Amino acid sequence: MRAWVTRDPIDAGALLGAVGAPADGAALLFVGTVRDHNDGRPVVGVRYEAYVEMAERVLGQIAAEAAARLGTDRLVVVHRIGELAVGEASVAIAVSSPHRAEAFDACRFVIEEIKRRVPIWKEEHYAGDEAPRWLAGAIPPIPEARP
Amino acid sequence: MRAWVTRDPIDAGALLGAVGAPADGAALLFVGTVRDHNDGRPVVGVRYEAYVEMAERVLGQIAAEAAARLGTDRLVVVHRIGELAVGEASVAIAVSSPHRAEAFDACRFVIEEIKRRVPIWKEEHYAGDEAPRWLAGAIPPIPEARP
Amino acid sequence: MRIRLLFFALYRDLAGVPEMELETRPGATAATIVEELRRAGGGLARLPETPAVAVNREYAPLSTVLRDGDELAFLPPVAGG
Amino acid sequence: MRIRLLFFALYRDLAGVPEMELETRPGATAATIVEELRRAGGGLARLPETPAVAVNREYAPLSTVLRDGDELAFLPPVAGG
Repeated sequence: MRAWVTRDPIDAGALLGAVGAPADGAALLFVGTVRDHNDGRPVVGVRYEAYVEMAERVLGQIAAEAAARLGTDRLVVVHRIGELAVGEASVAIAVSSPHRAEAFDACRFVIEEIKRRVPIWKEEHYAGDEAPRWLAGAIPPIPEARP
Repeated sequence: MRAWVTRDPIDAGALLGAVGAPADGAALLFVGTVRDHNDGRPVVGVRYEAYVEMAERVLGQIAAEAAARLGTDRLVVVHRIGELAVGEASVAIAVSSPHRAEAFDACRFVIEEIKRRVPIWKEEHYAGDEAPRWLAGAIPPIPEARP
Repeated sequence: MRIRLLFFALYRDLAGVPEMELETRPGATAATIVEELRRAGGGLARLPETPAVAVNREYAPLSTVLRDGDELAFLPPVAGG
Repeated sequence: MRIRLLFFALYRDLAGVPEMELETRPGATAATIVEELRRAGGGLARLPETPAVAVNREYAPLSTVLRDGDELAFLPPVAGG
């Protein structure tokens, strides 16, 4: 199990090599990429910013929760930050497990939880003079006050 | 979109390169591999047999149905037949689409339908003198008689 | 008329051969052929009464009327993936 | 006591700086700091009344009582993935 943030391009194929075992019958690799449009508006690139130390901590928590659902610790997740061009991978998740249902469930869980609670922000860049814009995000779940 | 049966090892990473587009935000690669056990019994290898001409036809039908769910034609699926060792890939599915929900749905649909209706059979091989055994499979859906 | 029969996996083991040609009467259905094979004895006596079949590479009901030159395949429960 | 403040993304744009040190009274909560920043004017007057915050790299309620040396981060709605 490994969860990290990087400024370097993601080698998604290599991630698949980091999971898998003789006991496993299913491996799944999810890759999130930068789209050339959003909300009907053309996008020329994006910039991701992170609270890196906390983002890696939360990614690690998500990975541990996902591993419990997966039934194995064969799960790696990486999120890229910095300037990304259209088509580049911003996030990749690889998992493997004896059965496919758990692999699909755990992989989907990781990407949904990343969007819900990892302290990473995305600024979209547009063609021409239009100013970059921070994307409207999700309000992360905040724990209750301890009594 | 492409769907085929092969006797050669599957290069799963290369499949991911066959999908993806600037409009896409999500790519998903599923790899089914030979497990070292089944039903609590150690497995040393398997042999897949297919009614090849029909299997490719049914795989193509499944791919077309999945593409409709996916909203793109960026979907490839390959099933290997012949003798496979533990850990080798028997099936790989790559899809990409603007949004992740459709990618997960279409990828899952393809593997479930393969198991339900592609004319392929699996013989498990065991250690020692134990005879190989055809796996109990799924009864494919048969169309109603035309009146 | 002549029908080409194909047997796969477990059904091939029962038949002892992967394929055979069969001369049958016009109007015969897939069900007719299943009955003939089961009655002929040998391994195929253990063919189920209602196996899945494909006619010309497409799943078909056993009531399908066959034509000269058709390819009739006997398909055990499938186990790909 | 001294608190280290971190601002990210939109909130960094409001603050004009990614971080600052703040001297505050013992017993202050995260909510106290939010109030002080909003009252001080400038871009941070537009900080929401109840922003998400993390204390020492963990999400925390605004009622969290701060200690000397704590790292208090202001986190706009997140948009990773």
